[in-house]
Amino acid sequence: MRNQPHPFMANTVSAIQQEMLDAIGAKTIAELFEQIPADHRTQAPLDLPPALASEPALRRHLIDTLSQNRHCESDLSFLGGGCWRHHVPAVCDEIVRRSEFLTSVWGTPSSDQGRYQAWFEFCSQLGELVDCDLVGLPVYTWGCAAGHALRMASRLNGRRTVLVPEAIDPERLLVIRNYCEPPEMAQHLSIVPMRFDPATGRIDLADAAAKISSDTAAVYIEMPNYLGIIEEDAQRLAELAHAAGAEMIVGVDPISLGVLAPPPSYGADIVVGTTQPLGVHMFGGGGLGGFIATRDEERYAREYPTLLVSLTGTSRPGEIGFGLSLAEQSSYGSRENGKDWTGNSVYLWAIANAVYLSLMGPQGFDDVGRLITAQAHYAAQRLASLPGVTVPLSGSFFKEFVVDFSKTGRSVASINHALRERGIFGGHDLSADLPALGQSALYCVTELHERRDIDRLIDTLSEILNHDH
Amino acid sequence: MRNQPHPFMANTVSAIQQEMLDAIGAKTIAELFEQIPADHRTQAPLDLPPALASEPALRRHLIDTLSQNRHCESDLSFLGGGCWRHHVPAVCDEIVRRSEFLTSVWGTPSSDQGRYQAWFEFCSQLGELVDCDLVGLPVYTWGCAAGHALRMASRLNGRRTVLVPEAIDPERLLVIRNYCEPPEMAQHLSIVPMRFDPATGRIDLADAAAKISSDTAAVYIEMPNYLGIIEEDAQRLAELAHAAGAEMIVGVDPISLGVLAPPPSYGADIVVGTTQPLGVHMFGGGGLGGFIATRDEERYAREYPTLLVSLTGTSRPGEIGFGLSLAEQSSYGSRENGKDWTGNSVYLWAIANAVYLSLMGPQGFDDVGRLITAQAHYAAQRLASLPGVTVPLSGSFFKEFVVDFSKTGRSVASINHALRERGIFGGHDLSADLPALGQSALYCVTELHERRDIDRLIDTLSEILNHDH
Amino acid sequence: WDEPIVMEMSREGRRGVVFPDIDAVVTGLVGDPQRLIPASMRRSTRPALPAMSEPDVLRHYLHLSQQTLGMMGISLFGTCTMKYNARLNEAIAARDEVAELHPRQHPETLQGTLQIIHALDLALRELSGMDRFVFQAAGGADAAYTHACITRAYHAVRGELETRDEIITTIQSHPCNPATAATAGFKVITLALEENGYPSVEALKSVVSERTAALMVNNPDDMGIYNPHIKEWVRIVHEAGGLCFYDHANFNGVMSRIRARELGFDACMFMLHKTFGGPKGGGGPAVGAYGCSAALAPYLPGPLVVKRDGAYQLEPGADGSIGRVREFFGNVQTVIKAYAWVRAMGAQGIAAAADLSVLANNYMTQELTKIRGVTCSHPHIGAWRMEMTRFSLETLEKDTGVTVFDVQNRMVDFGVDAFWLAHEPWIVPQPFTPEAGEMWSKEDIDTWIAVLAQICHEAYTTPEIVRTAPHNHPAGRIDGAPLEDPSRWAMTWRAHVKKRAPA
Amino acid sequence: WDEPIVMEMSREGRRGVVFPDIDAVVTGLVGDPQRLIPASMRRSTRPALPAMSEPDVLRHYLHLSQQTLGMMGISLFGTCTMKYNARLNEAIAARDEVAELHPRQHPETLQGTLQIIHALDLALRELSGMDRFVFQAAGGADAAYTHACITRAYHAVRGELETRDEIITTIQSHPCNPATAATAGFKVITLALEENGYPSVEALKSVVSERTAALMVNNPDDMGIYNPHIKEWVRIVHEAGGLCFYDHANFNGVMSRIRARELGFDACMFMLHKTFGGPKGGGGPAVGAYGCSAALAPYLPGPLVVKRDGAYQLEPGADGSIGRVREFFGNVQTVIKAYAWVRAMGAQGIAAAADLSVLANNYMTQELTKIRGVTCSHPHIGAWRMEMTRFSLETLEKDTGVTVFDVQNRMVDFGVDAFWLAHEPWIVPQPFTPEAGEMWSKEDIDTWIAVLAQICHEAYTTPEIVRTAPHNHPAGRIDGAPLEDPSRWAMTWRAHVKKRAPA
Repeated sequence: MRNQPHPFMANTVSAIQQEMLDAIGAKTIAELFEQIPADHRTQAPLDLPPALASEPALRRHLIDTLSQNRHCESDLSFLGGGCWRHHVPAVCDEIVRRSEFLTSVWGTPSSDQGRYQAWFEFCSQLGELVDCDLVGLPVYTWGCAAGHALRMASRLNGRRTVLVPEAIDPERLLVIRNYCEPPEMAQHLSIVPMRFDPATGRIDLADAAAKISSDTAAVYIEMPNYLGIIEEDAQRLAELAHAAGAEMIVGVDPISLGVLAPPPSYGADIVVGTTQPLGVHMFGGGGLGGFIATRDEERYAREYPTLLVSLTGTSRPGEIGFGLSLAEQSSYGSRENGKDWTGNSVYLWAIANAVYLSLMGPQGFDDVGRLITAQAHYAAQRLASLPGVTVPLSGSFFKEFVVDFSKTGRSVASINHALRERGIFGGHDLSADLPALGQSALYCVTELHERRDIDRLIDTLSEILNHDH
Repeated sequence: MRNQPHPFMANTVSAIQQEMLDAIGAKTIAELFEQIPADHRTQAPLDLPPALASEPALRRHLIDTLSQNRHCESDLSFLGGGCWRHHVPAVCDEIVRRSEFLTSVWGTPSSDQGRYQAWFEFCSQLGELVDCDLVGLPVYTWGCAAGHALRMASRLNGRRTVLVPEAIDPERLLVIRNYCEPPEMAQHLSIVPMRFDPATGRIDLADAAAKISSDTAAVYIEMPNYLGIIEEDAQRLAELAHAAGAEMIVGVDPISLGVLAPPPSYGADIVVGTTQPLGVHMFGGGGLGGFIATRDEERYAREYPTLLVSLTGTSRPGEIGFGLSLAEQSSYGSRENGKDWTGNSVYLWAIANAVYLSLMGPQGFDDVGRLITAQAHYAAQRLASLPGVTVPLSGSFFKEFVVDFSKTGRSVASINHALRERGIFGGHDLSADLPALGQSALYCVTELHERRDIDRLIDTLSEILNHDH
Repeated sequence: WDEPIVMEMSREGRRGVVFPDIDAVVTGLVGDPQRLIPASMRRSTRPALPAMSEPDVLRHYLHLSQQTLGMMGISLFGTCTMKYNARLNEAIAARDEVAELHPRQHPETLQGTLQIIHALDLALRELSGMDRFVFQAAGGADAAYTHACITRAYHAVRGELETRDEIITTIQSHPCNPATAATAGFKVITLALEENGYPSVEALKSVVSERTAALMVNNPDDMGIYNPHIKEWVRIVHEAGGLCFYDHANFNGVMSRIRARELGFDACMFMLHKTFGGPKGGGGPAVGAYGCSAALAPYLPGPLVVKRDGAYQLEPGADGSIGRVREFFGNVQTVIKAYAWVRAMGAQGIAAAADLSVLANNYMTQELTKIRGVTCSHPHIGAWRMEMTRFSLETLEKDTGVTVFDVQNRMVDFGVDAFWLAHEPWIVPQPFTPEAGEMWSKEDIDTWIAVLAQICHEAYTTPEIVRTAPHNHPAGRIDGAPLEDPSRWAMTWRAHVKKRAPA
Repeated sequence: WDEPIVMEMSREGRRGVVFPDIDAVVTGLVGDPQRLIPASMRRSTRPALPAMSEPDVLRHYLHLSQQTLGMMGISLFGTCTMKYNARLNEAIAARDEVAELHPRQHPETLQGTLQIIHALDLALRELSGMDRFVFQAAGGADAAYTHACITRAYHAVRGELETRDEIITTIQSHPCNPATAATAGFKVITLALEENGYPSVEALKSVVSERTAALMVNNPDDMGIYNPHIKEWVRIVHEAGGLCFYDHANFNGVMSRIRARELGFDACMFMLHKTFGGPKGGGGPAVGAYGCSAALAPYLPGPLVVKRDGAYQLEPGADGSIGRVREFFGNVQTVIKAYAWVRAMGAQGIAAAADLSVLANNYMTQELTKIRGVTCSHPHIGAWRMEMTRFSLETLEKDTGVTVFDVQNRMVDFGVDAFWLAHEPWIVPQPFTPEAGEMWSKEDIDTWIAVLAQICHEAYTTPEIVRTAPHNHPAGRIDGAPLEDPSRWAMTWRAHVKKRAPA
């Protein structure tokens, strides 16, 4: 039965197996497993769902199953908060689906020169966008990048306290907490929250200033922050951090960087952030990626946990090649003595990012930044015009903003349920995580929304809020 | 305004245009059009819908528009008759979407060796399936292949009467009629229908025998025929044709050839047919393709209108290359003195077909043929069990069959309307084209139907037919 | 890759795709499916197709794709209007809403597609001045054939078809015009070029008569020369009772500047897979959009898309319809891609494309004629050319013995697609015809020019390297002799195996 | 292609993608968007990104893809379980139902995806005997990290975390095990191999103590050696109060034959992007599926998928949850691909894959050790190996000076992907580690063996050709020195430009 020819396995043909057995002088395949002691072997045969070796049958099953999903192409979505629906140029998809990139594993710098170059171009272009000379290959997510960056800072200055905004995405904070280790561990990093100002949505500068000290390894802020607000005191915070001998770490949504200043311009030492908005579909969160970037200084370079690709020469005069730099400090090179760890990450998305950055060019980021800003503000103003609906935070925002429904007497959950029935995914419900904001939701508006979409949201909300409830 | 940079045009930048103008010594682009007389120039500026140079905007517009379609993935379809929903392996799509194949134009046999080889493999594998040594590159459709084949036959024997089944797809017959030219033309081919037997659905052998004469250029039959019926008298018809000095042409649905005999085995001289079932999506009919195949005899080879790819050697000893054979006889080589004409055809689909044939192998055709046969008969028997519903033709059938609803008192149109409301596309309505069959429809069942789909059809039809109407 | 022929990669028993077993309930009802096929019609020996695993098939054809230059390099393939095939359109065409449509679906279920067909019809009317377009013709040649068929129908209705049996074309018109006219049953009269690069009005007049069924002509031609008397030509043919068909293969340089109908033509053809941004796929699927005046509309092949009461409906062709030139609507997915291109470009973009393609061609023409060995056709014509120019390597060939074929084979060594020569018959010796179009950057055009200059230089200095090219490609130059020899040609592997057997 | 760096391909003014203008109504309400950004936070100088047209960007990256060997050749890359990445799964993952999902959508709208996550959880439970799986870890190393975090939580709840600060592993376990343990704050104890190819029970006993937090180990190892005392190991660690984590990177050879839980392990990890047929993408996105016993389930990261009342729901992690190791569910599309692989294979297919990979490895092992210069690690171990064998070119290097790096660079000249050497530290000198897996045909394996034999032959006869390889690739062998030199390394183009400036 095991010799049922299977399309994925060229040698599921009895005659071929017999040839190989004959060549090695074995009678059966079973005897090749002699190393496994009898009492290690399972007694219960595998009980799995029936095989669908037939591609048409499997295709039908998968499509039937997945068709139960609703999604952001068919429904109108205002969800954001760490994963966003931005435009993915068709060329990005075309490139990352190329078999050569899709199936590559490692190779040599010569045999896989194209992939190395694409990686280098990812780092080079992202470096332009964030204004950094040193960019590593990507890490899993923004949260992971932030976690690594905090640990880098601690290794750089030997301190063990890190300041983090109070109003941070709980998803991301949970990730960072793991990187900072629990108090029982010797290398534990203590996370001190910087209070957020419920009027502006920004970090409370006074509170932060009071907490920055000679124990501070790093000050970590986000731009824009979890609630979409631009942290206007960033430069002041960086100055305070630097004055205390701490590293300034800024987490950034890179799609904002056509209109927002690059973090080093206001004092960031380490820039981290997400790569998902740069040409990668959401995939239910499977499109996430993170990056770490710094000045090209040896002290930073020697703390990167990521793989680093450098341009170099080759055995052929004048030719450009690419190789791994500082591989020895990675976990591959030094196991537990390496800088944190690395492994498979999201290198395929780095190629999508590279394509995206090339397509966008400087003007593309300028345009998309202005478009998002204008549309998000349009949505916010229109929402604030609805009875009982407010946009409570006064700080300037980009792409996302908080909408407070408290005065409508309705919960976000009930409003979102009603919206969902009408084909709209309302903003992310903040009421449980940030009770201080009441019945608030985080709304996200991108370049993919058209005015009619926002108007439809307003009309639908009007209708819902006018209903008895 | 014309210098608005457009993503598709690298030179829509004023400075570049100025460089080129400077290089050639022209002041404006407009002056380059000096050849066009003033009175030829249009006075009315182009009035087209607004440009959507923005990819996201265009994408949205296209998806919104096309979402108005219903289709055979979301709905359950029993439509056939010249275009069929068969399984398209994912590998077929992967290969034909490769940029190299998608965008290739012509090249040289050396620079485009891979594409030439894929074409050769299309011809070689199709040749195995239809049991012919000579296969041309594809033509537009089955109908066009049949038209060319009838003309080939006429050129071969100088005769001007062709026999064609009475029960042929009207779509295809209209194509063939054009190839046969109207009576006013000197080279007109007279089309004589072979009566179909309304009991069996087969060609009436006696009628055909009476019409075959020394004037007959060719006898053309289809396997299975338009109504899905297997023409069991094919060999007898071929003998009659050959005895009269006529060419025997058989049009075939190649997906049947795992279970049905290849046409040369019952006397076909020229085999034509469709390539769409071999790994190409329906695309609303845009997936069609046709082929022509014969014995490898010079008399046939010299009448092909298509391009022919032959294996040959190269300047490197032992190396295999591919080149065009007999190009001189094509319309490219001889203009009006060529064999009919050729031009862009469906060469990309030929590559999909090649991939499909390699994936299927001999066992794949055997299996799919048996599966289709069994399921189509299951559907026919279940349908015939419904009150007032009959499967009137007694001939053996493959994949398609006629269902007569006359005795239900309902028209096919009204039944199909009711089915459509329930997410089912009923069989193609034959009542207008073949009134002798009453309120009949042509049902198609393939390997993609599962038993539950057929049962759903039966249940739904039961419900519809039980309703008052 | 030294890739074997797929027929040699088989190992019995391997499977590339499998199908579900027949459901037991089905078998219970119908029994063994083999018995449902009449014994005399059952296949007795299996086709000798390769038995391969799925990943091995994939890798084989991926290798072949990598051995295909396509538009990966710089391709200025003349007469084919190389332009960008937007990958958005490919992504859209891959969606179920396009790929999984059956042409016999009820029009209610095809509203999106029909809307696009209708909208592209309107756009092409605007571009050409014609009154109606259909997209059934599966290529430019098929559109020419459509015209030949409509010409038959038009004259047949008037009872003149038996006497109007001549179609006039020019030697510089694409071979599909005379070839489809002949296939449709007409005699073909071909006008030669004269001093100015086109046939004279007098030459036309000398062949026009009551036997004239139609004129089928392109303009500008593949040399970039525009016939300034074309309105006069149309008038002459019309006066004789003939129809005038404008093969708009060379539309790219005149888009937005002229309209076929305003010049008097009764019908015209656009190639959606070239001028309108559809991919070529190595030779189709393609669409020759055929547009005509209201007078010819009754002869158009069905089905026709009409908008009525806010919905799109299908009508069969009119009573006088020629029926079909191909089954169903045509290559619908290419129609959608062309529509997307029109929308992406807009009126200004289309005008810019014409401007840029003519600018680029004249830039190329000037630079190429500076190269030793290269001359321009009809060099006495001082005017700027349209979007293409025909060149000649006659001088190079006389000086060095290196032919255009040698140069083609050498070009590909530089990652530059071989140029197009010219359709038969060659008007100028050793011709070649690049077309810059609007997509290629000036840098790419400069590279192309530099490659040609390098090869011509090699021809004069080290001709052997050109004569033995290609050097960097999967295969060497092919041996042409077996291709014309019935005892050696092999259009299939099985023919090859039989013929090599004795050796 | 001699492809330039994209930063050098820019021409000011070109656009690769454009966005719609801001709607006039929007502008009317909100004004100039620049003014909506605080002046101090506005970007003042544009990023120096390339300005390129869309087709030029496409062609550039297509060229780079063609310069990537990937799995186009024969890749027997050890430890990575090269197998077929079904293209069906790629087509499915490209659909809106997968690509256009937001992770914060209400679970009602995610039923299809949640069903698949749940079904794969069940399947992996069946394969491993564990009680629950999560897919948040974005790679195998991240799953090891998950285990280290869960180990912390488990001991913290018991008040023992401050004293249990040691994690034990072996020198043949993947570096991610010690590295993630260390990142999580543990001290790492690494056991060396002994005569039989694995550390002895005694060695383990000598390091186990009340400080032992966990054992993290793989089995079989990358040399194809199975530790027959592993159940004893688990018992010893459990008795000392530690947890046992099975790094199932080398699951392919033992699938269907053993279950981690039955051996006593508390948790295990599967790589969905390797063993379960997901594509590697040059290094992710990936999934390390982490499964554990019911006792550890309360520590799993949320959100968790549960089936209740016929619907799939999301629960946050339990109170003791470690929170998150990565935001949201993980790489969901890879989960779907892995599920599809499990369904395509079924129980029998999975068993067959294990059989074939072990058969193929032993076939390879026998053939490779016949090659002059090649030896097998631990040659005294007479038993058949599992799905991989570690080899050494020590003899070759001593005899000829040709190293494994030279051989790697020469292999790619034959279209064969360079072999994997071994993780640091090398246990055997000049190591290499191929893994045949179940996908590759015997013909491919024979080709691979023949290539290695040819290269070893070259090493003995014409070593220069190996030492100067590669010869057939876009770039020569890279110069390694600048990579470690702060004054010369350049991880970005701007760094390169600055550093080369003086030269």
